[in-house]
Amino acid sequence: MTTAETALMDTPWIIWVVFGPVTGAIIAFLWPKRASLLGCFAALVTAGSVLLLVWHIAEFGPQRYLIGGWDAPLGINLYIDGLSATMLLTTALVGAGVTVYATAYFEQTTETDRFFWPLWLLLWAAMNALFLSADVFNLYVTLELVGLAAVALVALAGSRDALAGAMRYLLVSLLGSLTYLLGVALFYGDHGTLDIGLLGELVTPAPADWMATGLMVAGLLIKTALFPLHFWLPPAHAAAPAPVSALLSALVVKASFYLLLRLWLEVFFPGTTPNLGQLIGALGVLAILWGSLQAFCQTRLKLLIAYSTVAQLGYLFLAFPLASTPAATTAWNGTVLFILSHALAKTAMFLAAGNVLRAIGHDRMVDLARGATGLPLNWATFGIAAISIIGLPPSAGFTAKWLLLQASFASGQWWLVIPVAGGGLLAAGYMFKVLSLAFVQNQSSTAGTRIPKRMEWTALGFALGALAMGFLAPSVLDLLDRGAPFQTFSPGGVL
Amino acid sequence: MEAMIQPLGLALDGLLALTLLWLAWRVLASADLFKSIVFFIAFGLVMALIWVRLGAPDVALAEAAIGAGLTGALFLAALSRLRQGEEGMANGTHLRRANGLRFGAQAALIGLLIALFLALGFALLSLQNEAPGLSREVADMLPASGVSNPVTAVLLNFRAYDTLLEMGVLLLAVIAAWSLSAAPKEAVDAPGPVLGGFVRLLLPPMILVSSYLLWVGAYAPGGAFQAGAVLAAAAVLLLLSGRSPRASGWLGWPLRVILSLGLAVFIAIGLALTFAGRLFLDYPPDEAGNIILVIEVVATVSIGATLAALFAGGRPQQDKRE
Amino acid sequence: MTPAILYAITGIGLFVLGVHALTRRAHLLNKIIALNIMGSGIFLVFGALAYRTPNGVSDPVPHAMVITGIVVAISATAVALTLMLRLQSKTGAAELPEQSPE
Amino acid sequence: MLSQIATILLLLAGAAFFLAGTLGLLRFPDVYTRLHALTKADNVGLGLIVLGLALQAESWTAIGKMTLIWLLVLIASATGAHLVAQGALRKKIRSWKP
Repeated sequence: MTTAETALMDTPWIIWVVFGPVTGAIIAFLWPKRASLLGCFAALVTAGSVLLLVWHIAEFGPQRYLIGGWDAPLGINLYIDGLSATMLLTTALVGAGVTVYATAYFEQTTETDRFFWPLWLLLWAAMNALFLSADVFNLYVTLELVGLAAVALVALAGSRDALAGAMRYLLVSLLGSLTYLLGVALFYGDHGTLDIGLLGELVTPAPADWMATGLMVAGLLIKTALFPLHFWLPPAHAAAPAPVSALLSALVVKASFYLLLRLWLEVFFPGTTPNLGQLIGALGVLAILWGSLQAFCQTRLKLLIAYSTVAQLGYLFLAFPLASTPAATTAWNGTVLFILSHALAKTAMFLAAGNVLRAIGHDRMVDLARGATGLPLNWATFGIAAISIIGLPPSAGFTAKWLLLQASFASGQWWLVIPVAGGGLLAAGYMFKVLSLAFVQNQSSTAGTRIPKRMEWTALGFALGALAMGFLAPSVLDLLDRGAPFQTFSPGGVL
Repeated sequence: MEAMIQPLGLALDGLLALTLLWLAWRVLASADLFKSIVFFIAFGLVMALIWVRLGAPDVALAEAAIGAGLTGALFLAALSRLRQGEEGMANGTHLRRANGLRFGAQAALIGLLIALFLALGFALLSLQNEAPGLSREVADMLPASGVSNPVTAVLLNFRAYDTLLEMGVLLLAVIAAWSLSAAPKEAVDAPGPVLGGFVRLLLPPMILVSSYLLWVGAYAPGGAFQAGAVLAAAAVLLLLSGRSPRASGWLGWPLRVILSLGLAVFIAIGLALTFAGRLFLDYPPDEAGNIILVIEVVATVSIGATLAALFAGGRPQQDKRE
Repeated sequence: MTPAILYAITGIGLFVLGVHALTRRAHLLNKIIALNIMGSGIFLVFGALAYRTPNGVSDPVPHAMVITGIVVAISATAVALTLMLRLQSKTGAAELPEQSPE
Repeated sequence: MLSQIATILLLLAGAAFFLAGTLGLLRFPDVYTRLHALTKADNVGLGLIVLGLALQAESWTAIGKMTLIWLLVLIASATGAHLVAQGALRKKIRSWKP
């Protein structure tokens, strides 16, 4: 191989994926005037190293990296497999697009807007670090980094609702992280190790391990805003600036779900989890119902989309009751594909809502029509994204729901059909409500302020991406099979 | 003699534990905010004493300096700014009733929490009475770590990645605080002769103690975080005595460089090692001690500046000319 | 009842007290102090369980984790206090405004 | 053996002074007299404790560190008392009249 290829091969992309954005954030913090330019360059470097890393995984399978040269019990390992690679890819995809959108959104930067770039790059680095780390205490530090950066980004909007939403989000996020940390303390007290792999082998159904599992699941459910614990999500996601709302709904909430999935499959003792799985599955169904109902009776567009996130998050938990059945692999594949499709579609929707907000100054749905004629491209984007949220055929949302349905039939838990299909109908309900309000009443349309073309095209790009992902699903599932913990999941045995 | 000491020790531990719980209850239940902050500082000091009883002098130093001292100073500063804000408004209501949970929900919550406490207590009692944890692995690898203080070895060599991310958390906190608000103008009048003299008298020894803690961290309790906290305390004293460096040119990019220096140098060293073909943060055994010292020196300066900037409460005002 | 278990139970006592105060007190400063108390409780559980080593020299890894945790706690507290003051300057009260009923 | 007895006596004396200081804090009527009780009694108490521990210290540097701690506490409590008293005056708290 040529020197370039060897250089390409053995540079530790796994390190650049985390410390590329951190270096970018430091430089953007030091040189605020050029922050958006530096932000774009850092985003390019990060997305590039993510693509090279994912290509490397696709070629050579999972990779383990010992930081500092110390192996598991003492040192911290980074471990990347199909699941981490897919999450990294989703973050890079959504992150790159939102970066382009943000350069236009924060065009006339006030002094505080310049802080968007270091905060966003630190958030990206923290999420990449979370997807790669295989050490439970290190995951606590990355969770804190993600939480603090997300809160600061929400508060960037500066309005009364944004500050109140950010404060509530911060308190709930810290409560979740501390509950998770107490679980880590119990696991370390019992087994004397922090590495996910080693913990998975040592876990027994002893009371201390059972309590630690319960605490960690509770902490992560708080941070993933599953149904009864979702109260903090809508105000925070709705009041944040448009690119931040997209990042929160598409990525930040999924980061803590990824961690719950990783621990569920590799650490928590399979014997103790089936009844916990049933409970979480039931909460998922309730989330779909409650989120959709709430979304339906919202009067403001961004709040509607935020409650739609609460509903769609319910889908992610439907696979937990199937975890110990032979059809678990297809169920988990469906769940991860759902994360990818929801990320793309929800980003498109929030960016479209941001365009509307920027153009006509408000997002009250009642008189959206006045702005509709001025933004045809925008509402087309909203329509295409709605296809994936509802789960109509060509989109990736449909493929994900189809996999979930297949798994539920194969494992005999046919009752899952009702939430999966019903959720789609309810989603159709509130989506068509928005589209009807936007198009049908054609009062006098006052032309809103011009918004930069980039903002509309990136939103459209995400919507089309959600559709295209439907066709690319097989390659995503192939990437997912690279040593993912649920590859050949036989209950009890962990690959 | 030995038989007599052991129960006495347990009695002392019991007393300390009860004091801690009583202080915590007073902090959380007292109506006046100032009173709860003062109890919180006392809580932090008793906690530091307990860390000494648990054989963790490094953590006792960190708890006293950061947990009780600087966090207490942050709370007091926030309270005074809160009161200034409230004078500006007519309806300064301190003690609005606790959020109105109906009696049923309140009882349910307390019941749930008691059940959680009992379950956790049962889980703790089920743990073995003797567990080596990772103490043996650390002891075996200590000679290769370049320092002889095991805690510093874990913090800066075995689990250096944690400390790196934690420096990231500190920088993120400063960026978040600066994005949220500008530093409120301290309405502090000229410092009296006593405070002015006190500050002038104490600054040199504080800087001396800070560098001593930094140096001794390699082989005895101490280290970058404790030294940084003492440095931050010196800066807080400066801010309190009204002689804050507002006019000087320090508040532009030089301050930003100092704030991000610790993290930048740490990452630069890590990446340089990868270019040299080694794993990230994999110090060559013979230079491990020197590399750790370099990282600690830069980290101390950065941590001191960061904690002081967090005490100031916002981005420096003087940034106008930028 | 060794000192380790005694302090560990004190730690979870602090955690539970903190959770109760976090949910019950209305003023934001009380909530932030409650979060600090919860953090101290968890660190105490770490330190107490580390004291159970056979040779009496306690396990240094939890000590490093606790020092990291203390620094993370003060960073989160500083951001929370700045956010509280900004919220007070905007809404006039250092409390979370009533959320629109769902 | 003599040094151990001397240490125990000094420590007890020091503890007695701390007790006196706390008693003063509880019993005295207003903030100014309480400041007196605290700063005076506790500093002397600490001095006696440092002296008692110095007898057991294994090296001169340890003794040096302990005396440095004692001096710093002296200065800090004096400045603290001054600032509290100044604050109380600014809030126009009148001193207690019998």
